[in-house]
Amino acid sequence: MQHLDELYHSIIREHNKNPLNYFKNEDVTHKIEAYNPLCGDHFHLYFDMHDNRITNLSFHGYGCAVSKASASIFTEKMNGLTLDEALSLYERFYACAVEGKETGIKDFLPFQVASKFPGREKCASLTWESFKEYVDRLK
Amino acid sequence: MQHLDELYHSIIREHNKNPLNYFKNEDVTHKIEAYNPLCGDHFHLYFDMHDNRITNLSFHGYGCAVSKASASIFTEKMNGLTLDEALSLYERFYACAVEGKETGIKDFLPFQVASKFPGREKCASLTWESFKEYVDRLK
Amino acid sequence: MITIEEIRKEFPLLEGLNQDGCKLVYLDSAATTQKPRQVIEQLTNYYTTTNANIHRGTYDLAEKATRDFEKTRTQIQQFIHAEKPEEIIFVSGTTEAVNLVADSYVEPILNAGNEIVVSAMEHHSNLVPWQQLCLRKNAKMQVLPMNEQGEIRLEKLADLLSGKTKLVAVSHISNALGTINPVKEIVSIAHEYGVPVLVDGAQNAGHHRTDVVDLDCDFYAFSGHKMYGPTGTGILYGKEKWLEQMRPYRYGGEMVKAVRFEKSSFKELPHKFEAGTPNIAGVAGLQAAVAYIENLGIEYISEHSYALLNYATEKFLQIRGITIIGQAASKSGIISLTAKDIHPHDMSTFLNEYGIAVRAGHHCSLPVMEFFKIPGTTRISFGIYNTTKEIDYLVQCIEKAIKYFA
Amino acid sequence: MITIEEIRKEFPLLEGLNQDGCKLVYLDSAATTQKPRQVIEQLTNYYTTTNANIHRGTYDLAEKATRDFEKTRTQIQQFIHAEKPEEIIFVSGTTEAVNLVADSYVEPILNAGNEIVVSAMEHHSNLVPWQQLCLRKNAKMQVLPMNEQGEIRLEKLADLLSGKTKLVAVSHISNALGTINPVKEIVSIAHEYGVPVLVDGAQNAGHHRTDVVDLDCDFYAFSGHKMYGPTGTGILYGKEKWLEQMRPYRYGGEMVKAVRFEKSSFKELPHKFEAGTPNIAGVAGLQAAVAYIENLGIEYISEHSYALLNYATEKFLQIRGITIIGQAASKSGIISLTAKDIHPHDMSTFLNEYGIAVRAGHHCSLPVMEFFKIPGTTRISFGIYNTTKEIDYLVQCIEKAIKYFA
Ligand SMILES: Cc1ncc(COP(=O)(O)O)c(C=O)c1O
Ligand SMILES: Cc1ncc(COP(=O)(O)O)c(C=O)c1O
Repeated sequence: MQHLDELYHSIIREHNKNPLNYFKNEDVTHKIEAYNPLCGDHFHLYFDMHDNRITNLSFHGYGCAVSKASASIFTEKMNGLTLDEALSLYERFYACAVEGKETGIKDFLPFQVASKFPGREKCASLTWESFKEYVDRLK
Repeated sequence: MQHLDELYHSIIREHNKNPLNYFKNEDVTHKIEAYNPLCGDHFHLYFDMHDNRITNLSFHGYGCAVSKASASIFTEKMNGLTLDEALSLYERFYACAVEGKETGIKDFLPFQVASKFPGREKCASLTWESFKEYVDRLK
Repeated sequence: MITIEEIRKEFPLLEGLNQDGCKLVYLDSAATTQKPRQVIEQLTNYYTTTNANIHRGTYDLAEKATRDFEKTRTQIQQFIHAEKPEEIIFVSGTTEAVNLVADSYVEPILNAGNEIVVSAMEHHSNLVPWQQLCLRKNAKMQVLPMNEQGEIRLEKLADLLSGKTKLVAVSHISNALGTINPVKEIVSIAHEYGVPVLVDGAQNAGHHRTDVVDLDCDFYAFSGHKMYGPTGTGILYGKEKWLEQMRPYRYGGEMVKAVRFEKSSFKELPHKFEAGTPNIAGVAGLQAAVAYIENLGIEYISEHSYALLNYATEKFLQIRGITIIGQAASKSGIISLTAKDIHPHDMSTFLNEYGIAVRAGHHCSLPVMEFFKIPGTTRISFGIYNTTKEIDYLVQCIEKAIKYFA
Repeated sequence: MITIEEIRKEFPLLEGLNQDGCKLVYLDSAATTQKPRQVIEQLTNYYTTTNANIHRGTYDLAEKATRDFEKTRTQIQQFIHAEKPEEIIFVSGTTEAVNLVADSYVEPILNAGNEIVVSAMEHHSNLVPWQQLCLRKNAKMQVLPMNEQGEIRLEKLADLLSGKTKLVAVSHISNALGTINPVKEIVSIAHEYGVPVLVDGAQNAGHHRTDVVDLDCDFYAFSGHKMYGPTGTGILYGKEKWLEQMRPYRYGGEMVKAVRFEKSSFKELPHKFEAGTPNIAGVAGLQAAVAYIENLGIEYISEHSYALLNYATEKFLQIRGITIIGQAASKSGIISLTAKDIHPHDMSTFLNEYGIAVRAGHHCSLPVMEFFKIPGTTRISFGIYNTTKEIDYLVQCIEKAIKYFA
C-alpha cells in the first residue's frame, strides 16, 4: 500500500475531497478550458488579471483525484502573482510533476510521484499546461 | 533424380525440344492467345474449324518445358476432332493434369505429375484452359 | 471436460508472476486477449520450419507457406460459416477491415445527400471512417439510437432507412457496454430496404458463435488479437457479389495480374484485396487460435463468458455506490461501471496496485460516454481463462477502493 | 569477429533438414529473409511477459507494452538516422507505406494534368499505386528510363521534372536487378524543382546503411520481413513537415483525440497515422531484428552482401549460356539471370530438387522484364547467412540443369 499512498498522498486526497476555490465564476476577466478527451477530465479555470497580476482564481469541473488536487493547488498558489511570477511557478511545477525533479515546494511533492504511474503522466499537469498554453497565446 | 525425371519425363523433354506443329499460321479460321502473366508463358494457338471439326492445328510462342510440351500434344491430339470430341478430350486432360486422376491416355501421364510440383500447377493446363474458355465463349 | 485450471495453464503470461510476486488478474480481454501456448508456439514453428514469401514460389518452402496460408483461409471460412474461401480477406485488424469497406465499397457509390446509418454505441473504428467519408462526400451519417439500458432501439431503424441509405454499420457486441445487438434483425430490416449491412464483430468472433450466412450480413469484420490470436491479423468477410464489384483497396505486388506502365489488371478474389506481403506468420498464429477455440468448443467458451458475466453482475449489484453502465437484456462478458464519484483512472490505478488489470476511460466510444453523461467507466472484460475467484478478489478490491477514496 | 558459421547457427530454419535430409540452401532473401533466433524468441517473450493493448492503459502490463512499442520507434528513428521519432510511422509493410503516401500526401494535391515520376525498374508496389492514382485523377505517370545495364539514366531526370510534377517515386535498390540507385543525386535534382521524393527502401534497409537525412529524401518506405524481422511490419519515414500537413490514412481507435457524431479531431504525429491496434508483437520482433543488425554491424552485413555478389557474378560469367540481367556498376546482393532457353520455372524446379530455393519469374516487376524482352529470370539473392560454398553448389547445379535441359 505504500506505493498507492505515495500517489494518493494525503495532500492529494484532501484536495480531491475538499478542493479549494472550487466554484464557477463567470464574473472574471479570464476563463480557460482544460480538457483531456482521452480520460474525460474537464475543468474550467477562472481568474482576473489586471496590470499583469492574477487574482480571484477558482475552478470547476470533473477530473481524477490527481488532476483535481493539482487544479486546487494551482488556484491557491497562483493567487496574487504577476504573470511572470506565475510562469516561473509553472516552470517549477513542470520540473517537479513532469520531469520528476526536486523543487523544494512541499505541496508539489506528491505530483512528482504521479507521473510515474501507468497512464497517469498527464493528470497532474492538465490545468497547469492549459494555463501555460493560454498565456502563451495572450502574448 | 527420380523425382525430377518424373516431371521432366522423356515425353515432355522431347516435345519441349522438338515441339510438334510449332509454327505461326495466320491463315486459319481461329486464333487463340494463351497467356499467363505470372510466369510469362505466352502462346498462340492456330486452327481451322469447319462444320464443327477442328483441323490444321499449330502453335507458337514461349513457355516452360511443361507448358510447351502440353501445347505440342494439344495440337497433335485435337487434330481432326469435332468440337464435342475436343471438349470431352479436354475433360480427360483436365482430370489427369489438374485433378491427378488416371485417364488411360499414355501421353497425358507425365502431366499428372506436373501439378504436384511447387508453383507448377498451371503449366500443363495453360493451352487447354485457354482453348476451353475460347470455345465456351463461342457458344 | 477441461477445467479452468487446465485452461489457465495454457496461457503462459497468466502463469508468470509480476514484480511483487503476484499473479496477474487480467480483466481486459476486450482490449486484447492473452494468447495460449499453441498460438505462441505456432509463431516459432512457422519461423523455424516454413518461413518463405507466399504465392508464385517454385520451391518447397514457399509452396508449404502458401498452402498453409490458404488452408487458414478455408479454416476461417468454416469458422464463421461463410460460403466460400474467396469471401475471406486477410487484413491487419477490424479497423483496416472497416476502412477497406469504406474506401472500396461505399466511397464509389456514396453521393451527396446519401446516408450511412451507424448505431449510437459504435467503437471509433466503426464510426469515424463513416463520419469522415460522409463529411468528404456531403453525405449524412444517421445514428440509430439506444435506450438507457444500452440497447439499440430497433423500432427506429426503419425510419432511418430509405433509398438514400447506402450502408448500415453496426457492432455485433459493444465493447463499451457489452450489449449483444440483434444483428440478424437489423440485417433483415435493412435488406427490406435493399441496404447492405456491415457488422463489426471484433467482440463476438472467438467468443460466441459466428455464422455470417445465418446473420445474412454483407460484411463482417474482426481482429485476431481479440480472439486469442496474434496482433496484426484480422479478417474482412464480404459476400462474393459485393467483393466482386469492389475496386481494390491498395495497389502493389501479389494483387495484380498484368502490369504495363499504362495500365494494370487485377487478380481475382480474394487476392485482389491483398496487396503486398501479408502477415504470413500472424496468419499461421491465427490458424492456431481458431484451432484452439474449436478444440475447446465455441459453445463452451460462450457459456463461460455468460457465467462470469452473471456472477460478476450479481456481485456488483450488491456493492453500494456501483452503477453498471449498460444493462441490456442480452450481454457478453463485458461490464462497464462507475463507482461513486471515483474517477475510473483512480480506480484502475488502485486496482493495478493489487495486480488487477482493468481498463479505464471511454473505450474508444466517446459518444457512448456522452450519452450516459459520464466521462468514462471502469471496464471489466472476461476471457476464457478468468475465474469466479478472480471476480471475488476484484470485488474485494473495488470495495477497498471505495473506502480508500471516501 | 563473428564467423559465418556462428551466424548461420542463429537461424533455426537454415539448421533444420528438409524431407530428404538435406540442409536448405536459401537464396531468396530479396523475397523475405530468414529470421534469427533473437527475433523469434522476442515474439515468444512478448506474448509471455508483456502482451497488452497499448496506449491509455492504466496498468503495468499496458504501460510496459506501450513503452516498449514507443522505444522501438525511437530505435528505428536512430537506425535510419531520422531527426525525430514522430517521423516514424508503423505500417504493415512497404506496400502499405507507399499506398499511405499516395492516399494522404499525393491524392489531395494531384490535379488533372499533374505528373508523378517513377523509375523504369520499380516493384509493382511502387508503381501500381502511382499508376492507378494518375488514371483516377487524369494525371500522368512519367517513367524515368534505364539503360541496358539496368541503371537509371539520371541525365534524363531533369527533363521529366516541371512545376506539374508532384512526386518522384524511386527504389533505393531494384529487387529485380540488384541495381543500387543514385538516390541522393535523384533527391537533389528533384529538390531543385521543388519536387519531393519517396524512396522505396525495401531492399536496402537492414542490408546497407540507411540515412534518410543524408539522402534528404522526403519519404522512405521499408518492410520488416525483408530485414530479418517479422511479417506484417513495416515503416514509413516521412519528413515532419509533410506528415504534419497530410490527412490521416485510416480512421479508427487510437488516432482520434475527440469524437462527436458530427466531427472528430485527430491526434498529433505519429499517432494520426496509426489507427486501430497495431502489430504490437511484430514491432517487438522488429526491435529485435534491428538490435540483431546493429549488433552485427550494418557495415559488416553490407560487405558480406558485396562479397557474395562479386564471388557469384564471377562464377556465373564463366558459365556458357548464362546471361546476367542487370549489370549495373553499383549492385547489391541480388542476381537475375537467364540460362540459355531454359524457362526460369524449369530452372527453379530443377534447383529445388537439389534443395536450393531461388525465385523464378518477373519478381513483381513486369515492366523490367518487358524492357529486357524476357518473360522472367531466375533470381538469386543473398542474406547475411549465405556462404561462398553455397554459391559453388548453386553453380554446379545450374550447370547440371543446363545439361539436363540441353
Ligand atoms: C523493391 C521492393 N519494393 C516493394 C516491395 C514490397 O514489399 P512488401 O511486400 O513487404 O510490402 C518489395 C518486396 O517484394 C520490394 O522488393
Ligand atoms: C467493437 C470494436 N470494434 C473495433 C475495434 C477495433 O479493433 P482493432 O483495434 O483490432 O482494429 C475494437 C477493439 O478495440 C472493438 O472492440
